[in-house]
Amino acid sequence: MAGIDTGDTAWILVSTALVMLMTPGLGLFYAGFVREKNTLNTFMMSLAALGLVTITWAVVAYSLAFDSGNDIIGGFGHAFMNGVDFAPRDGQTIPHLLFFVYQATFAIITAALLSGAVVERMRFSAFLIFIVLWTIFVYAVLVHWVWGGGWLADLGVLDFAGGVPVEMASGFSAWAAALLVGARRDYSRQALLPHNTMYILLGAGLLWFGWFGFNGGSGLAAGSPSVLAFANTLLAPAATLTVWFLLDMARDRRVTAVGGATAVVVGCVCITPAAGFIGPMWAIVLGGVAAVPSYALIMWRPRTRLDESLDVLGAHGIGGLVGILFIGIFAQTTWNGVADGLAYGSPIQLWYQFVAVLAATTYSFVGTWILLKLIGLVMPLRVEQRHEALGLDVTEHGEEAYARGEGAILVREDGH
Amino acid sequence: MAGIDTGDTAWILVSTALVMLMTPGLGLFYAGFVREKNTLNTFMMSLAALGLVTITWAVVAYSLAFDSGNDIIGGFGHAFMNGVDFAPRDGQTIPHLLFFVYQATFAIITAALLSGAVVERMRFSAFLIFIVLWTIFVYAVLVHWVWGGGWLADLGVLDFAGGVPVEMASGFSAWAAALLVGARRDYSRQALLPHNTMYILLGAGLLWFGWFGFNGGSGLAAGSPSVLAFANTLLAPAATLTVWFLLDMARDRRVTAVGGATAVVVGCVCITPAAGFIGPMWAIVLGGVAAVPSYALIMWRPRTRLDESLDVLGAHGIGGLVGILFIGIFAQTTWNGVADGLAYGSPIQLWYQFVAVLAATTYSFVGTWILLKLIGLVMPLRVEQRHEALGLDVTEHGEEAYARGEGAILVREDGH
Amino acid sequence: MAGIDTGDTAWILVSTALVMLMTPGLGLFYAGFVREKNTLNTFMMSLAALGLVTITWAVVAYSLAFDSGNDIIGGFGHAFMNGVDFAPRDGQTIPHLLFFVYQATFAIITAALLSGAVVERMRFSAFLIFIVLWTIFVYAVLVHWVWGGGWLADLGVLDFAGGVPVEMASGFSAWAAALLVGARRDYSRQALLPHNTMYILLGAGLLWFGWFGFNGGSGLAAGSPSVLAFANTLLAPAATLTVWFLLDMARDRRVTAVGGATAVVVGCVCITPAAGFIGPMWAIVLGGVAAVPSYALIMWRPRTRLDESLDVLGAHGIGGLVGILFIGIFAQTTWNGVADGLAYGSPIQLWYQFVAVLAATTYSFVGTWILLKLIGLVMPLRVEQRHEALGLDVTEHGEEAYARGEGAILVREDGH
Amino acid sequence: MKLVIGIVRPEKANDVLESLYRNNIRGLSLSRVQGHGGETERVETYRGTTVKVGLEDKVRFEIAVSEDFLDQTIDSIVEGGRTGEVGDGKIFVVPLERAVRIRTGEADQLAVTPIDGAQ
Amino acid sequence: MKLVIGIVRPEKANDVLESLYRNNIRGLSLSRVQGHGGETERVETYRGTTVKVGLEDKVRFEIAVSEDFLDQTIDSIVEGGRTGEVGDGKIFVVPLERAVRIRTGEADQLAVTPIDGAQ
Amino acid sequence: MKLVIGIVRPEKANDVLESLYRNNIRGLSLSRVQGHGGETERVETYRGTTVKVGLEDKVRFEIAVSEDFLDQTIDSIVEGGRTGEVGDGKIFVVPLERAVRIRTGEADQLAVTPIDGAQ
Ligand SMILES: Nc1ncnc2c1ncn2[C@@H]1O[C@H](COP(=O)(O)OP(=O)(O)O)[C@@H](O)[C@H]1O
Ligand SMILES: Nc1ncnc2c1ncn2[C@@H]1O[C@H](COP(=O)(O)OP(=O)(O)O)[C@@H](O)[C@H]1O
Ligand SMILES: Nc1ncnc2c1ncn2[C@@H]1O[C@H](COP(=O)(O)OP(=O)(O)O)[C@@H](O)[C@H]1O
Repeated sequence: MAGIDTGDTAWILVSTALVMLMTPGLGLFYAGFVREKNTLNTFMMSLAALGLVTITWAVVAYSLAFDSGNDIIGGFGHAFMNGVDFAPRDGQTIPHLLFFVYQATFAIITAALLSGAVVERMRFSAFLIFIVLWTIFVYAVLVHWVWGGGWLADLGVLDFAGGVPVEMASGFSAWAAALLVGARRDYSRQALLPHNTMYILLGAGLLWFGWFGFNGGSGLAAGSPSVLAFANTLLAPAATLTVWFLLDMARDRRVTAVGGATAVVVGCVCITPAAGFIGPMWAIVLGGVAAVPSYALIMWRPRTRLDESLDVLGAHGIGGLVGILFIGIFAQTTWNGVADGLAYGSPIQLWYQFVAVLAATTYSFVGTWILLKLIGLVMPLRVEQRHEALGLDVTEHGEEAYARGEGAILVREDGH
Repeated sequence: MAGIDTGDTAWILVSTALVMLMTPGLGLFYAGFVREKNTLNTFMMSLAALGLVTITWAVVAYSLAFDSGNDIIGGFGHAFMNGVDFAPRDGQTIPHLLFFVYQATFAIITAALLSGAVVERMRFSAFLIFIVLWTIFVYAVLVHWVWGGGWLADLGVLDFAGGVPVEMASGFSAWAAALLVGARRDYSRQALLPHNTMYILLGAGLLWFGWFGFNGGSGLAAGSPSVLAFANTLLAPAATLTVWFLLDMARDRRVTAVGGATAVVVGCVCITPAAGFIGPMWAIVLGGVAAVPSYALIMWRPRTRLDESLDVLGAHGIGGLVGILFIGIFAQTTWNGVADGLAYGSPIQLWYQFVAVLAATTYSFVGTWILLKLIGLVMPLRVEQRHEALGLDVTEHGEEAYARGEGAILVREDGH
Repeated sequence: MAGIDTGDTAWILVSTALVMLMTPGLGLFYAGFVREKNTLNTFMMSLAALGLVTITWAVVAYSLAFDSGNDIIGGFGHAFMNGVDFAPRDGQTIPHLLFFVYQATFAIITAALLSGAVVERMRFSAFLIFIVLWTIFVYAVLVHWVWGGGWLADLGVLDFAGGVPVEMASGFSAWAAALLVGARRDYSRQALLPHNTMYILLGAGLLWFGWFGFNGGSGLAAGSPSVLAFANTLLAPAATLTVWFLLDMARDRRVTAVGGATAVVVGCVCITPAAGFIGPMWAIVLGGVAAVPSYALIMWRPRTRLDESLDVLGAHGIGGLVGILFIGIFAQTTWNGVADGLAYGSPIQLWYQFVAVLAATTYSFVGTWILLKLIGLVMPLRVEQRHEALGLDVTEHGEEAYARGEGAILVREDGH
Repeated sequence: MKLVIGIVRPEKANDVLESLYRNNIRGLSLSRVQGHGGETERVETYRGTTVKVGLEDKVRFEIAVSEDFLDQTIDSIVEGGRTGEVGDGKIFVVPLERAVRIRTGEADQLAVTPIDGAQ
Repeated sequence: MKLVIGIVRPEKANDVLESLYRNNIRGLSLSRVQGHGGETERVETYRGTTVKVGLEDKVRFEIAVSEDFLDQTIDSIVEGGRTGEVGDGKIFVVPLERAVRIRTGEADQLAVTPIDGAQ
Repeated sequence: MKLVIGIVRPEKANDVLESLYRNNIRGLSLSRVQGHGGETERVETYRGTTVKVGLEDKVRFEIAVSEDFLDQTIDSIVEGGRTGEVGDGKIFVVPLERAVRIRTGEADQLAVTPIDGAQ
């Protein structure tokens, strides 16, 4: 088809598959952090996003995000995938349908990220409703602002792969969700340890792998911006990992594995918005620098009352924020062909980025707060205390992650 | 090389790797379903397919499937990969060698699927012989019928990525295999529970990921059919997942994780034949619709005498069948450029599809029956009862999945 | 950009991601082999490579490997990624930056492989220092010799994807490392069994998957050499797997799962140097032939005093050596367009390959020996005996792989 | 009162449970153990390492009963756990001096009788 | 000497530990068990297979004590382990005839008293 | 008859087994437990959560023996399990009133003697 490039298409097909894999990867990563009795529930929150958010995206959210509409929100022109076919969108060299599906995987993983704030206690049905509404009213709106022709795009904000709608949105929404759903009953009274650190490590590996599609594909072609973004997605997390090792050493003379896995995520997060805008050596610097605030917050948070259980705020919210601001300083036209930051003579860019931070954090925090308040009016957000003690795998799903035959007596439903 | 497109080649290289990953993914998925004592044996049946089926494919099966031959079976022109080199096949834009290796990964995963019917009791050596023969006499033949210029292709049957040779063939062969190998000794007497549901969930995630190459690559290029198939591979399973959640809720007010993982597979299966032929909104409908018969069969089967242990028939056989028929109704030239279904004015297509169902189910069921009867003449199909009780990991492989040093006394073979 | 092909770029982007995934895959594979108490430490050695080696590569090692320099070592022209941007290198059709990052993933996995020799006893900090120095002084040098314009390249040595700097280098370095670090205290006194064979199997699956990028990408384009290398990466390991099954059967009438996983690795290793140089049927032969010496060494080694714990020498060193020599015999211009081996009329090629074997094995063994001796001067290479008994997860990282809450009493650091 | 320890095959654990429930013995604890007895050893191989494993998986029941229930308990375990092949396991009876129900602090006999279906 | 066996909820295991430590009972072993008592059964479904599971996870303490420490030990477990709901568990006391410290070969009383902070 | 409970280091479990076999004690069960004794505690950190863990992995042997074998059994465990460092573990001996072999229903002495290599 005219205007389509097979190489670009090939790369975005792959990128889409890679981003899709991030969601099971996240399920694994998160499942490792919880206690054995909540393993399946935690993974299921990610799997649910793959189901419900995809359908939500097709039905309405994609349209609200990417149909022209106004400065605040898109229209309904693409609802039910209307007009989403093979002809490329303006300025793109891949089929519109591929763009749609690539973006769908972003919506999915972002919704799945929210689960990190509420594991081990949120009612599964309430979570399902929450992510559907959140995708429509928070995610699609923020996407429209930065990528769909909304006011942040108009302003000149740079966000390569989702510092605004993915990272800051999930992080600050997680904060609100943790406040409204409340802490786990055992929080700060008992040691709530990751039941399987290998899940965490392998999950981090899969996330990093998928992130090459997340950032690398955000150039929507196999051209220079994608290659730059791709390379930076190796370099920045490597730097974060290195600095995290040093911070761990400084604290306790021992490098932790959970810390290493966390560093991978923080590194990938911080480079997400900046990936296609800054040079590789600055990406290394960004990766290293971003380790510090996230590290500090993640170490400090468990001493507070805020049971934002898997630190989505610390890893994604803060990591994304640092990345967004960093662009304002170190963006470089020689690398990105688009805009310079403060250090390269264009201080106004930092202001734009700062506005994006304000807008994204406020909107997502407030939006999530309102949505959960509303859902809370129709159903309890949490499971019963007794269920929380027994674990959500058994009570919400009627299953155990590691079932053993002993003691399980077969029920023959039809009296066979 | 003339006629080769680098973008198309890139995408099919990737697709091949993705499909290859499905087989370890399936090993993981299946290993989660069995009891701990049969974990390795279950995975090894998949790994064996990666070894033996690949060689079988290179030696003879590829030739029987894709060499011209007659309406029923291909010739020996490509035996031992003769003539399989860089020059593209007619109408293709990728090297012949790449087409060969892409198709090899299909043969591998299909053979591996059969293990689902016979886990926890089949003799490993008998299984090895079975999959080699099955690949030659069942799989290669069915492939020839639909994709190699055989009679189903001539008739006008549409099968994008393998409803006939992969899904229905494995499902109905599994039925026959379960009948001939017989039920596990403990079947319907004891609760045979999945020992690790996380394997199932992660396995389902890897399968879905790989399926993007399975369906998305079946356009053999990075063009529109591939993009359509790819998009549908996200949409249909998402719908299946959503409907499965509802069915679970209706049955027991609880959504199950094993159910979610099963839904992913069923969704990917049902869209497999239809992926490049129906529009995205119909893919969503198909995904939703296909959930129902598979759900019903999978819930009902364990109450029968048929120990088709991991429900290959319910997930693949029925899912594939529904998908094949669905094309006959909703195929749409505006999307696929090839043929319309009943709903778009071409009722005859449904008849073609119906013939494909009859042919595929009958041939695979009968073919498998005969092969296993023959193998049964030379060796027992099952392990000894005592071995079944001890578990096949120890008896067939001399290993434990989760070995502990305690009680294991080192044997120093040369008296060191 | 001029000279860049989007299809080639797409494929190398993907290949890079695939090779990157091999390192977590290796971490999983290796973690399965050790005892539970050393699980995290083993994985962390791979994760550390992703962090430190990446940075080392960017700062200096890439330059030493690929900057022109002299016959022995490259210059500092590309230190700190100087001059590494979008313009392709001579004769390439992908951005230089992409070439850089693709090669980075090779450096990472090679360093991670070394951990196999020293698991369960090496001090983590000593390992960190070791891999940084090794990457600079051993890996970068060997890369320069074969791929960076060094003397082996000049001579005419063929090494498609790393028989010299990756496989033989890691294998023979592992030997030296095992000698210098010494055997585990319990070695040959107790049964040291793999604590999770599923990790090994899944890890092998991920490694094989990634290896398609490793070998398939080494053509640096989506052209014929890549396709050949890709196809051979399915065929050769399949043959190794088949022969390994037979060897296992011959030894003990039972096929082992650990053996199957090992065969996958050996098969991928042996085809690595030869992937783009020999025809597919020869690849099958190579895969089968290479099984034998590796099998023999891996079976025999544990009866010796040499605790080269995870048999990096047997799998990578010997596998790579066999592959390198095989090229000298069966390389075929009709397939590779470059050179013939002895069997096709060019006996001198075998001599070149033989020189490469001598150079690679000697340099890596001696280089590693010297480096570890030097590091041993400033810090102990091993953990204390008591720590070794307790396990390195707890002592080196302060974590357990499978933590349980019971008995873990929360420390409230600020007296909350 | 006695403490009855029964070691049975894992695949018979359910039968033992059902047979205990049928005899109204409803308070019990069980755990996984590995046992060595008259069974043959098996050989396992992991790469070049060959080991002899003399242990089989078993399930260990621990049941506190009052004197009157003792025989019934033993019989239930024997009945549910027997296959007739070597390796069926053993039952051990140990004197029990005191039993306390943690929930109420009740001691002795009362403590070994579970509360029916209560919640 | 007595051997005290305490079966408690896993989520109370830490409280029991802390309460034992506070009372200077520092030698103990614990393991995971599954228990059946007066608790309600739960139903689980895996595809078409439905099962009734009557077992709950518990933690089993095993503590050898000299006569003088017996009551203290029982009290500590009761105190740390009680929630007041069905399923809190049981304590069993069994006579202990001999105790040996493997490290030294010391027998009886001495063996049940741990060495403080020694290394 | 006595029930001997031996708690040893996991890394010494094999030595204990070998030493028991050598002394013809061939019926036994073992399980994994966690123990607290005189050993030092360790600190673990998971992100911002720091915990003190006072438990070490141990292996628990449970061996029913007739009176005559008692000392031999204890000696075997001590011999196989000793390293001389704190944490070697303990042996407890409890009176055993009855032993039943499930396969045959045989009681007492006979039940604690395994059938040699039979099957
Ligand atoms: N003396 C013993 N002390 C503790 N456990 C024992 C003893 N003898 C046997 N067992 C347990 O009973 C199991 C079966 O015993 P075994 O002697 O093999 O069977 P059988 O009783 O049928 O002869 C063993 O695996 C072990 O767990
Ligand atoms: N007779 C018994 N023998 C061994 N263990 C028992 C016995 N009765 C109860 N238990 C253990 O105690 C746990 C709690 O017992 P249960 O009767 O449910 O609670 P409660 O003591 O609060 O009535 C059970 O899950 C089981 O592990
Ligand atoms: N009183 C006791 N009751 C039960 N188990 C004990 C007791 N004392 C020690 N143990 C077990 O023995 C192990 C080692 O005991 P410890 O006192 O540390 O060593 P040592 O006997 O060398 O002084 C502990 O980890 C615990 O499992």
